[in-house]
Amino acid sequence: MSSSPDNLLQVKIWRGCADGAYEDYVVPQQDNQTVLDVVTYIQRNLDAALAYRFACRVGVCGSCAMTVNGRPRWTCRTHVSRVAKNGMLEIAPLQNLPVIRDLVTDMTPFFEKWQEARGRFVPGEGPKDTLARVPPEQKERAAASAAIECINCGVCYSACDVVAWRDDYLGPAALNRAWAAYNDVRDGDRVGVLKAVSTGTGCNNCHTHQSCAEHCPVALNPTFSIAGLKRATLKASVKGELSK
Amino acid sequence: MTPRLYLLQRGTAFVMVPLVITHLVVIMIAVHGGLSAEEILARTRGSAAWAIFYSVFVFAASIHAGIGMQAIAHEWFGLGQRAAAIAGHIFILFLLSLGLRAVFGVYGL
Amino acid sequence: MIETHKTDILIIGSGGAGLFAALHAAKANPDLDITLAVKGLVGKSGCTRMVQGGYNVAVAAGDSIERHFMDTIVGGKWLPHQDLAWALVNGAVKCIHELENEYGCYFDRNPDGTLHQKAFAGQSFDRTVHKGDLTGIEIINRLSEQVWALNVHRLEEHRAVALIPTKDGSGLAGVLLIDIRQGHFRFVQAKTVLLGAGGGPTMYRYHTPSGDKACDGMAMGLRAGLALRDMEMVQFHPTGILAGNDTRMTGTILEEGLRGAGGYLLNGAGDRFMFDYHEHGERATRDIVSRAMYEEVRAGRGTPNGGIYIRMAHLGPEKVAKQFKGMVKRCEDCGFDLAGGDVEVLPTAHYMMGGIEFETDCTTALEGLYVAGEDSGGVHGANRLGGNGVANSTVFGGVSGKSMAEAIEKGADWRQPDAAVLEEHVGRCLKPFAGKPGDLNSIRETLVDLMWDKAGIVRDKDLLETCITELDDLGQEHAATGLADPTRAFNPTWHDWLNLESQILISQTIARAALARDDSRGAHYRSDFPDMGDIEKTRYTTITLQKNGKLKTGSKPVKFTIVRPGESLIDDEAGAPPEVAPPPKAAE
Amino acid sequence: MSAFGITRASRAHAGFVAAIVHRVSGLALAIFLPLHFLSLGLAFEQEAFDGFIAWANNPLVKVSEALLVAALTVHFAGGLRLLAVEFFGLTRAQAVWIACAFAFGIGAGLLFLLRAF
Repeated sequence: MSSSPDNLLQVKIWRGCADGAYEDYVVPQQDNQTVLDVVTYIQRNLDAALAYRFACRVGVCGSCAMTVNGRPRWTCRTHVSRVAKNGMLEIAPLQNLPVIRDLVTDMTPFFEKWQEARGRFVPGEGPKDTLARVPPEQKERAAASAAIECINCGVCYSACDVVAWRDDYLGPAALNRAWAAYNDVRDGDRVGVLKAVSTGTGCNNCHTHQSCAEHCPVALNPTFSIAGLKRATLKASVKGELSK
Repeated sequence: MTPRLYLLQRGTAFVMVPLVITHLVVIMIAVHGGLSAEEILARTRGSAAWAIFYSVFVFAASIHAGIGMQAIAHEWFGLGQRAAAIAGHIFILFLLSLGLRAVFGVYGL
Repeated sequence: MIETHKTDILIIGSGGAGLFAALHAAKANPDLDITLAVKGLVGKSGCTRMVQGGYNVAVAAGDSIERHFMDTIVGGKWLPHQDLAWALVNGAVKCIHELENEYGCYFDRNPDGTLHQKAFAGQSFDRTVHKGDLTGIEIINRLSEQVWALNVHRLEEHRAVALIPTKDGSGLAGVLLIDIRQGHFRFVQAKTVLLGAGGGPTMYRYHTPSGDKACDGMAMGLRAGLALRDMEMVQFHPTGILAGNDTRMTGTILEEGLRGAGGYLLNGAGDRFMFDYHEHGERATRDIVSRAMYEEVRAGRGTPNGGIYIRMAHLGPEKVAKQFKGMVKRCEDCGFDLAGGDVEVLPTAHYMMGGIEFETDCTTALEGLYVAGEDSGGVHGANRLGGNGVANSTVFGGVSGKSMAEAIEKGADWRQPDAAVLEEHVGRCLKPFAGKPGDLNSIRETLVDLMWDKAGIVRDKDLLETCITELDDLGQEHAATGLADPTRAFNPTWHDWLNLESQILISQTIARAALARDDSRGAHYRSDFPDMGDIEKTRYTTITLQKNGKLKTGSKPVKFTIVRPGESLIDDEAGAPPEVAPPPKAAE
Repeated sequence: MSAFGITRASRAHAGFVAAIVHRVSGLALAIFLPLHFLSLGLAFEQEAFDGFIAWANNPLVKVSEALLVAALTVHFAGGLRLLAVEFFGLTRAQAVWIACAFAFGIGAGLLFLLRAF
């Protein structure tokens, strides 16, 4: 773990709420160092009250996402060497969410929209004491599987241009979850998902910029999930299923 | 945006794929192929097929553009949802009237 | 100033236990007022979410709850509370159906569409249900969505700091919390409280649990007069990433399957050493591999950073990258090449089998307090089988939800808090703001080294006695250390101070319980008592915090209520389920 | 603040650039199309044949018509990308590739066209 004194990172960190400002810190660079380690170093050694959020530290919980040099990222698994520009890091809270303090955002709107998009399972009529037989190659199961491994970190929501331009848009993560729910053959109200996402704030607002897919740390592609919802809602709408 | 608006916008886009290609080809032949304006007009004037072709084009383009403008008005120019919707509809009627008038002029209807 | 609230049911924690409790309580009685308090965000804190492996449940033809039970008892070296283990294996069957059919977890299937169950260490049947190697995320995300849809009050970023009893000590009145965002205190008065904050041996230099874990739940229980059992039982996982002391990812797991697939462990000289310790080499059980790695490093044969190399490249880098995609990506993000190079690893503290003593209905010795998940002790005995952890938190979380609703149905009411105790705990939490600013980092560093070196993988009397003395000193140093910044709202260093307070207290219970157990079994290894002792006379350790502030250790006999050593519930197999078959042969 | 909040480092990728080009060209079309229709319509109202010839030879009309054609081709290519992603489930890379191919092809056609001036 070598570190030499001339190996220093110049770090700017957002302090305060929405009307805050950047403050400068100097942090010794290490061979193995993630952006979260840099933030931790500052809190432990330079600025005790620096507010930030993290939990699992290994890319599972999706708590530590921040804006690093202008891009939303999970910080626990972002190696400094991959993002530092000439030894500089600029770390800010996620965009498109209210800032609580420093690097911490309020994720409530994100999860409220998750519910609004009916991003949850509704039990079907099937027997409760057996497990549904669903072959992995089944078309719906494959679609659900492709979308399901979301860690709800908010990176896509923060990267989404449509959310930035109209804050009532449900956003990529919620719609991606809705697509997985719609493709769950065990679900008791699949049309309900389509009704939830076909409102004025729903899937049809997506302009296919693909910023969500570009930045998703676990390589999901919400744009394609949303495209699927667009097609499904279109079909259902033509058939008149959405107004029933 | 709702599925209805989405259907209209993407639907008109699909309709316009062949129309745009044809239109571009016509322009290229007209301008590059040495056909004079007189020659073109001589071929198209009074042609019901071309009149229908361009009428459909005008309809599709007007609807398509109106919906697009509605989104831009809301997302970029800060108009409220309702105001943007009204502006979009007015824009559709505006384009439609100008466009059809031009079609009538060119084909001498 | 303390804001006060009243609720029917207060749940501390939003891991598998807390979320399941909320869902079951609401199902039992939808009119109940339920409050869920969590240190981070709902569903993002805690360790259930971090589960990779899966969920043990006997649902396949040919398997049985008796077999799952016997595996759990034998794996736990006859130390588990048998009624709890029985409740676990039975409850798991119900839970897995609920997870799938009511909450929407979508576990992996066989090609014919039936549930896929994989093999996991220490089990006589392939019974581990999973969703790829991210089972925990699937379970917690699906449960969180359901809880969000309920009318549950969410107190996010609220840290529980003390259980507040009634004046006569006859029951629990409520819980004192810190609203992390505002920096205020909040007292929530509740008819029943579930403690499901989760454990996590984060006081060791190398540890796997979520970085926000600090054993707060056990510390609160201990301070409220409850007994902890089996605290010496800390499970170590052989392969945690070693990336440097200043990195958060150090200690996080590289999965067991790497060794199972034929990965090599190499010492600093580049030699395979596992066959010097055990005939199964790298595929020996977790405890054996952990001890061997530890001994190798202690003998001065470690890597430059004091670890061991894991090497996969001989299996073909492309094949490794495909088969262990998640692990390879994780290493790559941290700057290591797992598929083609050597990655430094060390055993890492993983799970605490010990915890608050409780009954099969999740009640504790304190009226009104329920406990589930890693805060509770006795289910796993001396060793937890991989896949039994998430089963434990969900099964007992569900049981507690139902129990709490039933208690309220039967008339459990609000109790009046002892104002003096409330004040005392507010004072305890605010103490560092009055103290002289000091170096919390050095206290943390001292603690993690102390536990690693003296109460870790290999223990003996001298080490443990030194450890206890030094922990006492460290506790005093910590108590006298103040904070440099007076900010209370979202001040992470204040919470570091509170974390250390819990960690030091629980470290003391670990070291004392380890000193009290003079045999070696499961996760606990005493080099001065290397034998397992007489199983027939198995006792479990207990520890309580007395009124005078001293910890008191004791022990109680394990009751073999369902099966006795030498017997089995499985008819045609005498004694115990078959030993796990040795690996076919070490891959070359 | 940048115009319409477009410049963020997170937006430096092909999908966003394609989408912005699509939107800006669409906006340009929406602004020029009424003028195109209006001038065509006016030209014929006055005196059918001569009016059109005079109109078509006006350099200003030539330039703006050329811009209109450019905007149309670019918007057309962007629209194909969108439809490819939304309706034919193409992967991101494929969609970008197709957009590039079309943009190239149509751009070539445009060059061809401009030589006529």
